[in-house]
Amino acid sequence: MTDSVLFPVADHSVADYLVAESVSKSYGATHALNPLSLSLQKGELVTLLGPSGCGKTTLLRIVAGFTAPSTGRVLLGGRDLTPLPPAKRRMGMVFQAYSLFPNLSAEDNVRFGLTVRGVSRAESEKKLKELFALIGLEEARKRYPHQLSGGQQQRIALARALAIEPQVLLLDEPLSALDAQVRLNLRDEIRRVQRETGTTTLFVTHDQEEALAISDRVVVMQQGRVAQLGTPEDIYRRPASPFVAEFVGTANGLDAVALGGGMVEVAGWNAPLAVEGARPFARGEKLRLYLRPEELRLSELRPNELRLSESGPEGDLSGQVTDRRFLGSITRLSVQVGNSTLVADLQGNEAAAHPVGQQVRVSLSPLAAHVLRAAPVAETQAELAHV
Amino acid sequence: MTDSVLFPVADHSVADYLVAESVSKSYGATHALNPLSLSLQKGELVTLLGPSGCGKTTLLRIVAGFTAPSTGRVLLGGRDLTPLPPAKRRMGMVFQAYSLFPNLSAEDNVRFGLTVRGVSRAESEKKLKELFALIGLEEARKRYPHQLSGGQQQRIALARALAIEPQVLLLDEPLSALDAQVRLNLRDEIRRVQRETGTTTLFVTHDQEEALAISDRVVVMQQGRVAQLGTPEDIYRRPASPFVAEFVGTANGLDAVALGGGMVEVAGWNAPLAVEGARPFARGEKLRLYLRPEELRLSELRPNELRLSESGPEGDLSGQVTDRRFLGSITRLSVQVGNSTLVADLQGNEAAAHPVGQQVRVSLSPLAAHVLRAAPVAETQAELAHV
Amino acid sequence: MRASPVVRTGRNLWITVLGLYFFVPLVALAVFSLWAGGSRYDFSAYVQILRDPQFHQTFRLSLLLALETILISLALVIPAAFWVNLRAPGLRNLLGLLSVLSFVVPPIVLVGGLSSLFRGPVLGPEWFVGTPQFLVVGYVVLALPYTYRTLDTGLRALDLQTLSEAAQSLGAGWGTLLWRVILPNITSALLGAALLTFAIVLGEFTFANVLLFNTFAVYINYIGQTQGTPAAALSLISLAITWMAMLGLLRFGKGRVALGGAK
Amino acid sequence: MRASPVVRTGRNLWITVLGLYFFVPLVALAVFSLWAGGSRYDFSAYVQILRDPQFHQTFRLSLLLALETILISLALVIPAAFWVNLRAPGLRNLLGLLSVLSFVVPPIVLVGGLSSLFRGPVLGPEWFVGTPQFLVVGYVVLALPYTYRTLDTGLRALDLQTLSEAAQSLGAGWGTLLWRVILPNITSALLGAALLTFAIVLGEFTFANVLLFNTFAVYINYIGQTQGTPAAALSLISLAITWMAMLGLLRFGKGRVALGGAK
Repeated sequence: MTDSVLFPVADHSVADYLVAESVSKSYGATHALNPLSLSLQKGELVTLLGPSGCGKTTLLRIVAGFTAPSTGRVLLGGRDLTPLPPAKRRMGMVFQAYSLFPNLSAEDNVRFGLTVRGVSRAESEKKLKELFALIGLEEARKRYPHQLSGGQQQRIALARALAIEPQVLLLDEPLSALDAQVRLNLRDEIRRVQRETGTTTLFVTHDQEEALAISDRVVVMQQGRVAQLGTPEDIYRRPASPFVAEFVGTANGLDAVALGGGMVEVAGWNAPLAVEGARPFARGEKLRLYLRPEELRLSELRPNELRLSESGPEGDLSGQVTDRRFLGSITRLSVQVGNSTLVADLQGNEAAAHPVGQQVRVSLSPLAAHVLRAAPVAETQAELAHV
Repeated sequence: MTDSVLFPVADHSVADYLVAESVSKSYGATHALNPLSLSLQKGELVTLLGPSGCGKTTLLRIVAGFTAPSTGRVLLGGRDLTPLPPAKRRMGMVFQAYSLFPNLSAEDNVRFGLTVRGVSRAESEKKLKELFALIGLEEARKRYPHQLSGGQQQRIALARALAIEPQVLLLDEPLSALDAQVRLNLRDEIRRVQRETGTTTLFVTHDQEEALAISDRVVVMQQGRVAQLGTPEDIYRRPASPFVAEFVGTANGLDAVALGGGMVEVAGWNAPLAVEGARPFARGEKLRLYLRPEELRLSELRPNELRLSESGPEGDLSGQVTDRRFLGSITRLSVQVGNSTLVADLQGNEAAAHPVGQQVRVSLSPLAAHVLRAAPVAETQAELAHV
Repeated sequence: MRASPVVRTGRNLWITVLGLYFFVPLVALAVFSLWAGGSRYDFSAYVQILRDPQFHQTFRLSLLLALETILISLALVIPAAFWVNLRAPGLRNLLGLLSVLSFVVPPIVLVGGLSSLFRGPVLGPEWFVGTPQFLVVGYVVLALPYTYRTLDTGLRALDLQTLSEAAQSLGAGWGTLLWRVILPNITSALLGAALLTFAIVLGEFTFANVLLFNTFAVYINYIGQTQGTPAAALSLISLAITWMAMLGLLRFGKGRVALGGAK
Repeated sequence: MRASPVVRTGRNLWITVLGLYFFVPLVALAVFSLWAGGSRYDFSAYVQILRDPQFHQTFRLSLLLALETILISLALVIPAAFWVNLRAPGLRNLLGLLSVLSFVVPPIVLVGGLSSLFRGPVLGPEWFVGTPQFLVVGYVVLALPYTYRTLDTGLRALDLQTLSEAAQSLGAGWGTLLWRVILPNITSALLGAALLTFAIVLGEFTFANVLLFNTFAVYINYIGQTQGTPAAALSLISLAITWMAMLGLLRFGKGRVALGGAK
């Protein structure tokens, strides 16, 4: 196994900096992680996103060296890291739990990795100065962890991880213990610092908005497998499976049947709907149709228009507003169409024009609809059934 | 004090069902709650919203009877409850921490309050059936708390609180221990159950979106005082103070000066801005201008328009897109205007038209701008500085 | 997890130390207890002990004293621990300190103080000072810190405040709260406290020896001083008794919980 | 908080009980220790004790034994508790059970077993069995459960896994981890364990009495059996010694933390 240190593996492109090569993890008969491969480019921020128990933390810990993979190996710049203990991997890690050493001040915490590596006093002093400036916490250098807020502690932990100039930065749900406001601020902060230092980063989270906001690429995981790998836009707009569609963002999910030629039919709706993405599906195929709430446009149906069919000629639907929820920047309307209830999110003051009870025409913007082959319902439901 | 039980207090309208009358709480020299009054109509859901330490939980506990107020009293239907212990108040309570009795099954937990009150077996059986149907957890009746998920436990706790047909339902951050997805579902569930049973409800939360989504009225609290009391729309669109404007939702906050006649000037912007709400302020008054990100409209400025002044004749601004963050249902753009950076949230695919670097015209929708007299900055900052 | 060789060596070392600590002495003791001189081994020592009327008499006395001590100390400690956890968590540190302080009162000092008190200017009633029941006073004092700490740990694991407030908001008074909510949830702590007290009382030698009462521990010492293999046999018998009692109680405790879980 | 009359009565009752439990015996003992016959009160009993060379001799011996016991048991327990908490949390319940089991081994049984072993077929080396150092073996066994439980509690409060992984990801080896991260954060648990061991050894009467070594506890017993007021005086002196030691250590412990906090 040490051979591979001497002979770098050649079958990955030079740009693939960190590579997990068909790694898996089983505990007895339980597969925490099915064999999967993943590669990160240098300087990239990739997020592992999924519900708890999907294997995302296991994968991170395999990269960090805290968990030995059952199969496969981890390569960094072509060098096999698998036999190395965590202390030899030079990967900075920030944990979900507060992990500052309670007996050391903020600056001694950040200095810890430098001291262990025998960096000279002068050099480490310079490094400290840079890092505290980077995270904007110069005034907290002498404070002890118990004197710092949760957000400050995680920022110090970030500085501590960066102090050793890690080859890879690993972040294991670093924001999940924090309050909402702090979480948003620190999320932006981490992204900024990551960009400024250009550190290749693997970020684990169960929060889809966090993943979309912070990542160059997102790996959506489900039951130890990669459900989808792509840019935030890919994941959100072109989900590869019902699981991804329902886990990322809010979506109106409807059972539909392909009619061929890009038309789909939803039971209970009077007319078929034209959906570009449905073209490849043969007539009669069972589909799952997803409509993003923010891509539905409403307009009032005047009484004289009511005699129109439930679905207009251009594929528009008609329905009735049955509920409205003011959520601040958006207002969420429930619209009864046939015997389905669609959720439509209107931004700002647009919802003021649509009181409960109003008959409305629902039009779909070009990106509103996405269709997928219907999965066995039980599968997706089991994954999402948390309540 | 028992007199008031015999002689109902007459100085509140009949509609005021639950009344807190100038209640306050001090611990030595610390004022956890300054004297404040609050009344709830029968069947209403009112939320106490604020950051931790604002006194919202103290107020709830005074209503519940777990904390005795330093001054003031609590009236229910005109009857003074202040001398009564919690067990005599008949208020159902759901706690932040999981509070099911670990040694009792779900149904025995729900039955607990009925048994204590000596309700007959047959009657309590009927009640149980209703309640489990209401919360949709019939299949979990025989399970024990450790066999239930967090969301299920809180639903059982809700049923347990409702079993005694409480005069008031008190919810103390019941969702904050739950995962995001579950939190959203249970939030809607609580609202539905509250409406179906028509139970007057006081709901405590630190999550502004939760408060907006669930409430008939919201009480925003700050440092033991009521910062604002109003409908969700009031709170969001017409915040009464810089604290409320910055705590509820996302807002671009800018220092501005009134020019009189509804015009305001922002340092570094070439032209003044017309803001209806600024009319009452005299020329020269220092203001705080808030622009909601979702109410900013962008349009590309073509090169030949670039020679226009930075602020167009209709009060439109011009600037440059400097950053974009894809957040799923919205894309958040940063726009540099003068030397301020504005955040604009565009829904769906609208942001695709505005790449980073583009010169754009920023127009304000009618509800976009809100002005307030500038507060001493330190005050608001101290409240919001969590990181 | 692939453990480094150092870690693996450390693990084996500790398993070995644990084995040495717990099992080697027991095995050696067992072998010795069967020794009947020369190279003969039989159960004669056990027969001798089990036939000794003193064994039965002293064991019964110690058992009675243990039960009395358990009842008295639980009755004292349950309300105190409940009250401290619920209403005065600030006092918890103080009580913790006090309970350590009384760990630190050596029994020999305690009994010296007690007996000099009772024989001194403050004369206890003769009918009380003269019976073995007098020992219970000392035993309760000895057992209190253990009882307190065990119950305190059990209560702390409960989120007592939320449970109490939930019960109160549902209309429960203090009695209902204690009997229907708190006690059923700390049965294992109660059993643990009872067990520790039982073990302490059964093994307590100093008090009884100094105050000249013939308890089980005094009998063990007497046998140990005078006879060889019967002493080893008796050691094993008394270990077996306490461990059986403990395992029985633990099983009962588990059973209760499982019963609750499956009801 | 407006407490109901019942609660208030309960509170007062418990404060009274606590007072009776801790202070009345002490005050009575103190008064008795000053009693010099008839109605005269003076310090003659204290003078007598403090002038007794036996007092100094036995106290020094017990002190030495305590220090040896502390060092040996810490050296055994620190790595074990660390390893169990970090690598084998599943074993924690087993070790917890074992440590309760050994609470349950009455010292009188332990010493019986030990001494019959050493006098029996397995002969210990004479130079060892003949010196008081032999007691340390028993004391370590006695103190292990306390030491283990105290350190285990300290380590559990730490989130050992996260701290260890953080240190490792920063390049620290096991030594650095233990010395620079773990031990500095459990100083109060270490001090607590040391203190409990100190108190146990200083007050342990059974072992020394049965094995015929003249330790401090044996001396206390001897005085208690033979002399009245000096026994009370000695009780108070030894209480004062152990409590002073404890408070000193606690203060030192606090000082360390405060020092750390202000450095």
